[in-house]
Amino acid sequence: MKLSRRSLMKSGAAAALTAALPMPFVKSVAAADEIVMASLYDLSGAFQEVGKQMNDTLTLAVEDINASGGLIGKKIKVVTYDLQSNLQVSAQYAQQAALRDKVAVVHGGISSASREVMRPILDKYKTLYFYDTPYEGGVCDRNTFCVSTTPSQTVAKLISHACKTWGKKGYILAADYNYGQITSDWVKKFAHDEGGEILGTEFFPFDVTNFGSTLAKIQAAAPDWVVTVLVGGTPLAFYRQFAAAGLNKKIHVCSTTFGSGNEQAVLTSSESDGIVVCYNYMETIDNAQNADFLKRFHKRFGDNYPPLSELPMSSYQGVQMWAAAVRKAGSADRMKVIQALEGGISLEMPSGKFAMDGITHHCTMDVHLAEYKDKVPKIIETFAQQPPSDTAAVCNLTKNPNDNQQYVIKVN
Amino acid sequence: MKIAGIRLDLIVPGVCGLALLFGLPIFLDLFSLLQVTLYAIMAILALSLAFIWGYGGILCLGHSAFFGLGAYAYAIAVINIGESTAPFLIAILVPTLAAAAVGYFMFYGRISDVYVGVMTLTLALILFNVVNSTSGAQYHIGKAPIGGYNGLPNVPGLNVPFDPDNSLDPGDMYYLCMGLLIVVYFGLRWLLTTRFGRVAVAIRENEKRVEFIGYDSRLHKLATFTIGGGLAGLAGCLFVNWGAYVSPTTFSMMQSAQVIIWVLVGGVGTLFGPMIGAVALSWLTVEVGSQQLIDANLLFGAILLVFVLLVPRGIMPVLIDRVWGRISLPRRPVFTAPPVAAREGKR
Amino acid sequence: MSGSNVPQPLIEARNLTMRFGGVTAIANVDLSVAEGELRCLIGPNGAGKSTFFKMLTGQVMPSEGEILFRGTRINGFEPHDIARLGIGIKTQVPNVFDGLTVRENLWIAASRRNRGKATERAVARELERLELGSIADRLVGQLAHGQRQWIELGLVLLTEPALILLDEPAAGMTEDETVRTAKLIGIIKQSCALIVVEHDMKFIRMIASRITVFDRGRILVEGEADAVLSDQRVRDVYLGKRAA
Amino acid sequence: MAYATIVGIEVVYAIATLILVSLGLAIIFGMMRVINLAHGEFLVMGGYAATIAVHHGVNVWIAILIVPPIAVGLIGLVVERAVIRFLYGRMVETMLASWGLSLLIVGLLTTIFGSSTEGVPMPLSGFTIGAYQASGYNVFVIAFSLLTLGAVYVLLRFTRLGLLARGTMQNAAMAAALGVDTTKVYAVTFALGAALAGLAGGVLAPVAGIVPTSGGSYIGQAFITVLGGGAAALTGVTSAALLFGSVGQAATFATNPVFGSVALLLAAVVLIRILPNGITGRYFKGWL
Repeated sequence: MKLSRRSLMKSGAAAALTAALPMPFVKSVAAADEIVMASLYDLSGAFQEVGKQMNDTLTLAVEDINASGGLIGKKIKVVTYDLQSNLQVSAQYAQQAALRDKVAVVHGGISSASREVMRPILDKYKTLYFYDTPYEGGVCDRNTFCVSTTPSQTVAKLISHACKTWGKKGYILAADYNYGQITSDWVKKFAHDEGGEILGTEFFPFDVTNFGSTLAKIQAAAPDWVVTVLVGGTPLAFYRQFAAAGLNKKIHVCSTTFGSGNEQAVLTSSESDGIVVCYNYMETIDNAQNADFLKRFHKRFGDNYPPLSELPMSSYQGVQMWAAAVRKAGSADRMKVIQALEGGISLEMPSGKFAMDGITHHCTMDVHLAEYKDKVPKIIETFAQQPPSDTAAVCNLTKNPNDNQQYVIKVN
Repeated sequence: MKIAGIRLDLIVPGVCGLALLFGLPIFLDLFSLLQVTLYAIMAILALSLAFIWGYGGILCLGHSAFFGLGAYAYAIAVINIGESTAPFLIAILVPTLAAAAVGYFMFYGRISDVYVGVMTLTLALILFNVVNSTSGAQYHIGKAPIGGYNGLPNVPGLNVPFDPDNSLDPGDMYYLCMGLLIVVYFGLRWLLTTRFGRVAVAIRENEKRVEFIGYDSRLHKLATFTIGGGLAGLAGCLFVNWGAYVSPTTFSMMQSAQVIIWVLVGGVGTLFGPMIGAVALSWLTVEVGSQQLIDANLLFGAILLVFVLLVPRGIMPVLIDRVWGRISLPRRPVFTAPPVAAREGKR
Repeated sequence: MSGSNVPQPLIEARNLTMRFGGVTAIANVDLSVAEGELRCLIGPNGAGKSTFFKMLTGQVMPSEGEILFRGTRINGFEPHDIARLGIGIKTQVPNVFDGLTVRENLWIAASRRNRGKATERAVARELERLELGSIADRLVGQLAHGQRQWIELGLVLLTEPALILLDEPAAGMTEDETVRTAKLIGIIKQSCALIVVEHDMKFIRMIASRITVFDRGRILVEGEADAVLSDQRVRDVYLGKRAA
Repeated sequence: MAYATIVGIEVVYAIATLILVSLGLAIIFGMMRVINLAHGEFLVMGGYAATIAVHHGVNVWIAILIVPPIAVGLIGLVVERAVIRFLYGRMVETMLASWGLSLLIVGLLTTIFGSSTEGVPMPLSGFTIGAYQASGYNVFVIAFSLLTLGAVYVLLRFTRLGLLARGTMQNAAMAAALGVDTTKVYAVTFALGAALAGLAGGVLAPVAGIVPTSGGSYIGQAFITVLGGGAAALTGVTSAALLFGSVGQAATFATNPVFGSVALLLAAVVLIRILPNGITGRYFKGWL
């Protein structure tokens, strides 16, 4: 005992000594025949599951490109850092990718918070940035490309469906942060556009597990439908308690987030049946690209992989969009790639036609309205080529190329 | 530690500090310099807790409260004012006043040690909860939205005092943070040689006796706690300048836990050790994220456990023992709380 | 109030009562000690001596009655205020700074009344008086019980009090140490008043003085040592039991 | 009226869960003066135990009421032997060590289960009060919390084990002198506390989603309830839960869950300031 204790103490001290030594010099990781890309997702912590999926689809995209001869004659090399759902670490890795690894492009950031931490750093050190997560909209920055959906693309269809099919009275439950706040403003606007009204809005911190008081308030308000804009571990507890109180038989539910945390896998089908969602991507999309993609993906990552949502697909499509721009520009140089993207690029992707909007640096794409049945989203309706009209209302990078901020878009 | 009449304990860190301050910018690339700047900031944060916990004997489980207050105070002030001289001072003043108020509430209420820990933890939890739920547009102070979970991105950095057009570049920031670290370290060293500092340490050893001698232990604890709070606020202010953002995670339990781990690993009752702990473990956090083998929580949990059980004195005292041997045995840090029974004998 | 032949007593307790919940630890005690006096308090365990000390030093608030120090009412004062007025206490279990050296311990106490070099001089004087010079740089926590007792005494003396409360100063000491402590008390007595709680009768005879006997929270007898120690009531409640 | 009933049920439910969640921590703190900051993770492990059992086809009731306390109780025993026993009497170090343990368990759970949300199906359906639907399971949780409280009281008050435990905690040296194997008593008491935490995790599994980090949302409240309650485990927890639960829920209904939790925390700060030794440090002295 004594011996092991002493040796442990020694090794502990030794570890600390090595740790305290100044960092070794590391030169840029790029070799001449390589283009380096950074994957900066949260692979641990709160966003771990979705981060891993996004990193996997990114890996698949890069491997496919490399297998088919690479990009402008070079192989893509990926450096992967785990943001640990920690903003300070996000900032450090953004600095590392830009300054030490000197990467051609950074893909990553899941929460809006980590994006807003990394975006200024990547601007400052002139490193191209792709943000692949659905978000509240409004980012206007020539160095940044947002390749997933914003509320005007998906939430508009969702709320319009709710008002038309279920009734005019809605109730909002949202996560208490930027995305939840702004999205619920959009929900209100879209409901009003359809002649509906919102009877109540509640915001929740991420760790709330008891929805008892909320259920009582919802019942007192008696809406036709509830829309959930919840993230984290919270949604599961809500759907479960909502069903346990028997409310899912009386009040319809639609969601801007359901499924991206694989909630349907844990809930029973009686708890999740009837929930309506609207996304750019879900595995049930029926087209040749998607069938091929799923085949390759499962071959690479196994058949037991949980169903992919819009987020990992955005990573995949984002890499493909960037690669197409590099091909078009004939170079991975930042400004050339930006100009290529601004010139407009359109791809056939698993989610359908996927096109870069050069004015806003956002994408025009198909969105699909679906209802969960037996844990699978059954597509009800597809809306082709939805433009990012929310961001377009405030952002014009062709006119104002030096604009650099996230607008809070005035709703109403 | 005197050899041939020379105060090695002052000269060694002094020379090291100056060498780092002026040497590193020559040898390091921009990225490494940014990292070292961050480590210097974290070392200041570690010193603030090392002082109140290691020397004052006050267990502050919610130290992130003051770190976060400094960070938010700077961000909100600078967004409203624009020129950064006043915001810098406000960022130190706000957490100092907060620490003074909380300290008055606790120490003049004669709340026992463990409950002081609970109180500070609760304070940090309240701040975290409140700030975390202010994402709505209705929550703003002047021009600055508080931002809830996302916090405030794009916070303007420091400028040369009273010259708003002349903002500090990463090199300047490095000199500022490293310089302040050296000042804080030697400042605390000096403070501990004064009567106030010695009485603060004596309170850690035996509060009752200090009272019997005729010193007001409440006042001394309050002052110790306030100084620590202010320094944590300074670190928070610098942190915002480093990352140009502030978020509620600056108030989080994890942030408090980190500081405690740094101090514990480095050595409670030393100043140098916690700085080493802060640098080593911050570096380790980044290294962990470059590989996907070990979960960060797993690693830090294991480190904390191992140190509490096997190296409760921390690295620094153990190292000093090895280097200087038994002759110049430094004071053993009194970290061990007396048994419960003895504590509850107090009124 | 017999025996008080000085116009104003140094410290005076009037009708002092202390209750904890339903238990009365001290009941209507009147006691006064003159400037420069040496008073012994004796009584069986639980007689209320320690509670009495706690009230004098501000550690507990009396339920009733008042304590006057040189005519100032001090109930409700904080312990450090009382210490500053000039009351020092050496507790039964040594209350010292275990993690600091002997010299540092004394420095803390000395700097209450001194500044700069004067502090160092006061520490040096005290080290000499207590004959602790050889162990001045040892950690107090590593010293023997008797040495720690003297260091505590040193801490009290350095604050230059007008009244010192000693709670069983000879407890746990060897014969030699006891004799030395008694001598020390003799020296201290020249500069200030003392109240000594002690069980060791030999020790009390060594420092022979006026004695107050506590029993079940009340004063049983008060008088000169010889008279009190031969009093039958005292033998009954206290010495009798102890002798057996 | 029906709405008032629903609100009433929710307030009582909040108090009951607070009791259930804090009870294990209270036993460990009240009887052993050990503050176990890994308590939240013990709860989460209970939740995972229930989840695994359900996945393996175990009856839901057995999975949430029997499996978790046994599993977590055994884990508690191991933790006591491996870590806690070295730190008795050193409150601060125990706190830090158990904090390390809590991070370690979160890391282990993440490594094993990933961070996707797990859960157990709800075994009871809702019922109707007037025009309102209420959750039947919430009513079950209320009843079950009371039952657990009663069972623990009986165990400590009337059984030999309880007597030995109380005696040892009061005066370990004396108990040892009387021939009690105090090491065993400490270990069993800690395991009992852990088992109660596991039970709480199991009972709440159908209500709340389980992720490795969800312990954090329980520990704060449990910690404050126990310290607010003071040394007497059962009376303390019950009285503090009554106070904090009603304050928190009242504020939640009046505003939103965030200010609910802030109100709860503020109530705790004020309480500790007024009664530094908790409620039972002043009232109900000598109760269990």
